Amino acid sequence: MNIPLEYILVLSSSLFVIGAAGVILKKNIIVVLMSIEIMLNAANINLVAFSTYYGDTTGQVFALFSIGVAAAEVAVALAILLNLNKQKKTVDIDEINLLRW
Amino acid sequence: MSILEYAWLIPVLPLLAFVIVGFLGGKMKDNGAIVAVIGVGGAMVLALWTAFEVLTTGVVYKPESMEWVVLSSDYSMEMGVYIDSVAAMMLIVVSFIAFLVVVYSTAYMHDQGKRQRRYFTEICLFVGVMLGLVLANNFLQMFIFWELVGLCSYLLIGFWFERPAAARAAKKAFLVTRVGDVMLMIGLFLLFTEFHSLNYELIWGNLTTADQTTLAFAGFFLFGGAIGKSAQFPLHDWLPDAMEGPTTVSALIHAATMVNAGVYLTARAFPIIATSADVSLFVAAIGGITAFIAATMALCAPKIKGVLAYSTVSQLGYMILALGTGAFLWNQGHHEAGSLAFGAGLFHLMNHAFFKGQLFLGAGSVIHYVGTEELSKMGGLGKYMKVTSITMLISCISIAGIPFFSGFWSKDEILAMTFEATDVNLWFLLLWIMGVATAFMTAFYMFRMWFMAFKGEPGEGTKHVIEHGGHHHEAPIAMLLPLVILAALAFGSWLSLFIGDGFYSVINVEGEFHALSIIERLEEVFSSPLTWVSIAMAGGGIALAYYTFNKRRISAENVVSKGFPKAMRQLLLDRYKFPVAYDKIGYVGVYGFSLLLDKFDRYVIDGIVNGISKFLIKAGGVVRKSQTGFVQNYTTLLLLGVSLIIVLLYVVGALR
Amino acid sequence: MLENIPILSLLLLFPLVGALVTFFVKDQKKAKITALVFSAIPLILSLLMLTEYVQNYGPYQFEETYSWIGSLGIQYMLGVDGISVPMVFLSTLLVFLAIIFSWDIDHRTNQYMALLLVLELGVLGVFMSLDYFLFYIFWEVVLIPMYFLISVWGGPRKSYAAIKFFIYTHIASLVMLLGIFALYFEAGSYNGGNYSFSMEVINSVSPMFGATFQAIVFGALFFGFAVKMPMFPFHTWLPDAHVEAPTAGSVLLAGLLLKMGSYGIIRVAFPALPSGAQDWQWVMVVLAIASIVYGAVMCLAQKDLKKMVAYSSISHMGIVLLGFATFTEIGIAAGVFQMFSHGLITAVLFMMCGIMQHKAGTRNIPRLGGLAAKMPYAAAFMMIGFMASLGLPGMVGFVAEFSVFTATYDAFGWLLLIPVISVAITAAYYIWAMQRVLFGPVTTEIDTAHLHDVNWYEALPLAVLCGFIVLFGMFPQLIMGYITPAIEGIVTLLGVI
Amino acid sequence: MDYSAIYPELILALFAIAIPAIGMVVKNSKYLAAISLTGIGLSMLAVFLFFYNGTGPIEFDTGLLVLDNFSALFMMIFLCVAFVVVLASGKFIENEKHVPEYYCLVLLATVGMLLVASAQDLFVLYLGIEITSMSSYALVAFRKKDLRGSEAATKYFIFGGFSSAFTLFGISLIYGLTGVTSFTEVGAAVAGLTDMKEMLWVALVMVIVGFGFKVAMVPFHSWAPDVYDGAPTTITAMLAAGSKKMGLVAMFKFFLIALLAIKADWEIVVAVLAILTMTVGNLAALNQTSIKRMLAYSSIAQAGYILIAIAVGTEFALTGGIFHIMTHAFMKGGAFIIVATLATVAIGDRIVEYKGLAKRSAILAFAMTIMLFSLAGIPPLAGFDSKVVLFSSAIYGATDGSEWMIWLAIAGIINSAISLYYYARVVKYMYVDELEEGEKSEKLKLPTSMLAAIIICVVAVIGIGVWPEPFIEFCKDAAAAFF
Repeated sequence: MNIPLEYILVLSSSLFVIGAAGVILKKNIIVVLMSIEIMLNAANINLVAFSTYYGDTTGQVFALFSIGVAAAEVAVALAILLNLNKQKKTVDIDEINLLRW
Repeated sequence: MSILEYAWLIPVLPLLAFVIVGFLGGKMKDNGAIVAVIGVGGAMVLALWTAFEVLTTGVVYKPESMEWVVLSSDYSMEMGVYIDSVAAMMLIVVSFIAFLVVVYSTAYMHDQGKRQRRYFTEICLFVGVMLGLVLANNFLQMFIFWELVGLCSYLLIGFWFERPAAARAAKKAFLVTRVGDVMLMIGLFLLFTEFHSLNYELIWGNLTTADQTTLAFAGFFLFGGAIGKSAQFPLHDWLPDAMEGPTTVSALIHAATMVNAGVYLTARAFPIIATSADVSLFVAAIGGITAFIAATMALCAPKIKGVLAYSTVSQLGYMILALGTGAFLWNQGHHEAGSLAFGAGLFHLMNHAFFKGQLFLGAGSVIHYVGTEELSKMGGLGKYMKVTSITMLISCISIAGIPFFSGFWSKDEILAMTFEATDVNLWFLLLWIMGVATAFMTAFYMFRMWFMAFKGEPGEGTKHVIEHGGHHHEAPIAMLLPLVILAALAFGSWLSLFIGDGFYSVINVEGEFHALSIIERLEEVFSSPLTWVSIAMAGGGIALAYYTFNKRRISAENVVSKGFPKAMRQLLLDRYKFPVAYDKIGYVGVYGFSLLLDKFDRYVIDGIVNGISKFLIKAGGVVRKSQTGFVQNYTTLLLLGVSLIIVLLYVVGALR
Repeated sequence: MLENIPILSLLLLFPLVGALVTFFVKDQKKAKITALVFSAIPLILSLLMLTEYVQNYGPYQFEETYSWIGSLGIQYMLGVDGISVPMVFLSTLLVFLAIIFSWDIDHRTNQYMALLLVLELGVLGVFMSLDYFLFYIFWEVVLIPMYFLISVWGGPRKSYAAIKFFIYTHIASLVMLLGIFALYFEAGSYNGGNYSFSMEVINSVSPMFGATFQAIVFGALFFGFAVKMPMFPFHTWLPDAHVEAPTAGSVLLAGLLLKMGSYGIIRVAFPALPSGAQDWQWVMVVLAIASIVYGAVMCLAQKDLKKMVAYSSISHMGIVLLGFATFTEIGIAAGVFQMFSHGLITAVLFMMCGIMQHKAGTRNIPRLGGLAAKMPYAAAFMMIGFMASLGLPGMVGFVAEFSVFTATYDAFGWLLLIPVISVAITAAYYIWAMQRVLFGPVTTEIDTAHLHDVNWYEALPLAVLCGFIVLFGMFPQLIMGYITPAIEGIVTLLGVI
Repeated sequence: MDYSAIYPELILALFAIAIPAIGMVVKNSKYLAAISLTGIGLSMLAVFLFFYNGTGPIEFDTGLLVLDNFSALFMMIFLCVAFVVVLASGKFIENEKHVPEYYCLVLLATVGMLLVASAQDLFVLYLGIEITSMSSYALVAFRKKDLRGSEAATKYFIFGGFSSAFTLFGISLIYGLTGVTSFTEVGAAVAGLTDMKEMLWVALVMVIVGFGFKVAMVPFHSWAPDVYDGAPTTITAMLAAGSKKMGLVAMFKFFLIALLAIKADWEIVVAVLAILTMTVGNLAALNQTSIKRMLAYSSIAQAGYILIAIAVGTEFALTGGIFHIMTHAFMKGGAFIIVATLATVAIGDRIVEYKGLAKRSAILAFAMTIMLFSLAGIPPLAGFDSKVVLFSSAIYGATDGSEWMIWLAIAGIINSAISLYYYARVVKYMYVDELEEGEKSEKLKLPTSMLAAIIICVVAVIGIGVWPEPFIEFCKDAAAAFF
């Protein structure tokens, strides 16, 4: 069964926008982080879909790399968040504005 | 090897003295007076010799001029010597009077101590540059020295610089003449561009081929310089103020020499002025008006030097009137008459230099003795100052225009020529009437002065000196001798009419002139009714002064106590409000405008500059504050950015 | 004798080395002496150059060329002609005298002296470079020492004045740089892709540039130079900078830095963009006349002696520009001469302002008075300076001013009447200032009991300058002899004669 | 598979992995720094050998990684930055915990930059960027007890991730459009693209936004000052001089190779954003009280200048862009390291604390002055030369048919003039303002290693400024290799 490319593109675009909206709107940093992951995954969906479309593996390989990179990034990000949380006792994005102007 | 080849030394000697006195005078015992006398004396000897050479041979000495500055391939400025009879006459007058004044000064300025050095330095500089002015062979060179004599005048008027009045007078003299100088400069620019040279002969020789409008303007502007320097209406008001300087300075600079530079310039520009009837008439009119209004102001001047100053202005007016009339006559084709008027003007210049120089020096002697300048505080001085009073009387008679004194000859000739021009243009009738009225007033105010100073009851100042036994003797010989010599000339310079071919055959425009013997001239002069008119005026003036100020038959106080005469007197004392007008123009007009402009500069022009920087810094503050530190404010900018990009893409056309 | 010596490079080298050495001399006295020595050498070199220079030989002399940034066609190229020779002499002279005059500086002396020498380096570089890029670099080098001179040793509002000077003139230079680059590319395309910043190369093809291009680029260059000169209405940095600058700084600012602007016009803008110059002629004339009159009138209103002198500089630099804008040989030559004479005169005037500030403690004209009695020598110098500045014949300012006005009448006729008014106004503000400062009763506003006359280190530079003012006033040909032959080429290029 | 193409990366990566191991034994920061420097030095040697041998481009695998003049030059620049940063760090972090990890991360970040420099493929590029980014997040948060550092790191990873997502999405779309991932192939495919333009626009927007965040292009810049401010100063130096420039290199490759065919569509966008970037950066810097923030904004402005190179998009412009990246690395790196050095002697980052610095440490004040004036573009310093080349390329473009490009030059020039204000203000504090009674005025004792790093930068800035010829030639070669 073949899912038309357009459907997938709509899906990935929607995911991307949802993710972006999450980054812009959500107050919890963890959720923001998750939103970023959603955006990355939207791209990954694209890569896999195009890979299938073109029938070569480049996209899929790259998607794998990308997932790996995203995982590593989340690890680093969570470590930083943990550290922040230790000092500030908050995960509210609006409470971190020490650095400004 | 003629003496003429050393003519260039004439200004150099006083200038050398200037340098020596200036740098070393302080170390000398007499503060450099001797050096000054030697320098100026040497110049006088050379100048007289040179003048003699030129006048007797009738040769115009004009050596090759040297290039001073090469400005471009077709413009260059030159320096040279040009001695014709006019210059020779000026040399005599300037160098001779200068020498006498310097000698006089050694005594007169003796009490000034160390300051004498500055005095003699500046006097030497003045004599040098004044002689340089006379010797110039082109207008530029003349202008250079012209400005320098102005500088000397400025310095010497402000000799007692700690007196505010002197400082003010010096400023006024410089600035008012500067206005004239600007006009003179404009004239020079016109001539320079027209002829690419300012050489007298070159210009005179090419007048017919040049653009006549330019020439007319050039003549007008050149004469503008003379208006300033020779204190002509309406720039005359600096000269009375200039009396704040030492009296010797007034005698030398503001009576006998520098103020004549304007007349000399007009004489040099005579051919240019004569190309236009309008400009000629203008010159004559300025002369006539000046002569008249200055004489009126002299009528009630309270100070002895004031009277002499107004008188100087008035007499200079006569000279200018003569030159203007001459130019006009020349322009109308009456070459002989024009030439004669020209000669008469210069003749009056010479005569005036002698008698006015004498009068000033005499006034100096009086002031030296009595310690005040107020005429009302003098009186009865004749008894104590015999030499002074008699020599001054001679000069007064001369200036008043009594026959067989030099002043008579020149003034009469001027008036006669003015009247002659009436045939051509009726305006000259008015000028003639003004001239005659001036002659009357001249006689009156000169004798008013003389009577008030030397006759009658001793005044306050006189008493003071007598009682306190200051100096009962008259001035020292160094002061008296110049008085006597000048008085002799004030009487006798008319004899030059009969030396050789006579004054007019030497000093004129055309170069050839029919000479009159003494008898012929006497006949010609005294057969004219005009002569008798002027004699009557002179006599009337003297008589009126005699009855008013000596016999006191007429009470001057009563005459001016009320009504129109009182108002008139006040107006005259206020000098027709000219000083007020000058101040209004200067302080209110120009200075006020400058203050406004200062505001404009500060708040508008600089305001824009500072406004831009303030705006940028403010904008920077806004941009900075937009950096709130909230992450989601930053991410929201994403929307802004994306829409901006889309709009731009649309604008570029990619999305259309 | 000088054929084998790179005299121009040496002229640059000694101030540079001198600045470095002086900077590290901590002892005050020694720092001054070091600086003096290192400024004396260029002075001697420039005198040598004056004697060795062949006056009637048109092209550049003492030329030196080395490739510097070959890939962009930038050379280290020096040379002088009749326009730059007097300027080089003036620069070395004024820096030398300014160093003597600063003998009483006791605050961070070594830095002060080093900065003066750096300034000399920059100014000399500007006057000698024959490569537009090099020219620009030296042009900018000048800004930094002047910025520090004002902001460290300046008056009460020094920060404001220094930054204003710095940024204002920097903007102008950048705009000029734009213009220079446009020239570079345009000339390169006419030279068949042979891109070079050499003045000779660019000027050789300049008449071929398109008219619009010339007009636009001339505008950019002119803006750069007009700010520097400075011309109305871009002048406001100047009074501020002058008022706050230390005396030596003011002397060099007015004496040399302003000349860079006018020098740029004659060296860069005219030869490179002859038809652009003609398009802008009337703008130049109007700005020049506006500056002349505006500057003069502004002087009348000033109470601060130094500010008055600063505005007078605007007026006098306007005369330079007016001379240039006539496009006549006589006008341009006279303009160049005016640059030289104004350099000498204004140095005297600013030194006098410094003396007033130093001795009397104020430069406020109404508070001064009668100082001639207390300090006769200072009064004499001041009088000479003022008289020279108002264009008294026999002093150096006269010939230039007179010739510029002659050229103005020659070129523009009765328009002359406007700028010539300034002659009277100039006299008015100087004479009036003199009356109030020097004459009348001794002021009671300041403590005059301990008022001393000039010190030797003040008198010496003043005497030298006054000597030159009179010398060149009486014998202008000494300088005009260099200038006139160099002008012809420019005028020919402008295509007016 | 020619491994000689990736020797620099390999060497550096080996050292990066080795350092934590060595760190078990050697705890001293200085020794670890020395070891890292050795690694960087060796890596530089490898790059140098490439230049020395002159063998021409070496491809690792066709269309994947290449060592040519362009990438080698940028490797050299990035390695220099890393060298200077590590040199300065030896002292700067000596009292911190986790020292070995610090050096490991710095080296890893550099490896990422080298990869970006030599990347020939969209995906390699992405990976390189990510390696650098992740190392940088951790480095910014290096001081675990420092709340500002943690906050900066938080902001950094949010924006880093956000921008990565955009970039990746854009890349995926381009891949979808063309089916290829190598830059040159993408370029060819884009040129031949006839339909599906809309998707290309979306991809373009995504890429601009993604890289916009990376290089702090206005209006995607806001995170940069905060992060630069909060990070340890040596790391700020690396971010400003290194990783941001890495973003620009990526942009060069993306725009000038992959998207060159549709240049007419994006050049105005980039030009406007460039002007906006330099203007906002300079304006915001005018009123800063913190020198780190001021320099951060100045970095934004400088990025704006470099974007001119992309907007103009000629070989000449690229030469200027590369040259300015080179000089900016030294100027800005040097400036931040001076700030770091002063921090070790308790002079904080408020500008007022720099008052009278000339008295307390003549050399630092002088070095700072050189850096700042160079940033402002005062001749004869390096920043002037590179700006000149950059702006003149715009002028050349203008004389060569694209008149609008003159506005890039004009904007650049006006901005240079504005920037002078805030640079000069610091200089004024250091040199002009006198210390008053009671203020600290003793001479500063400065660590030698940091001074050495500063002197390298000063020498580079003055040297390049006075004798730019060889460097311009390098940049020219690089630009020639690029196209």
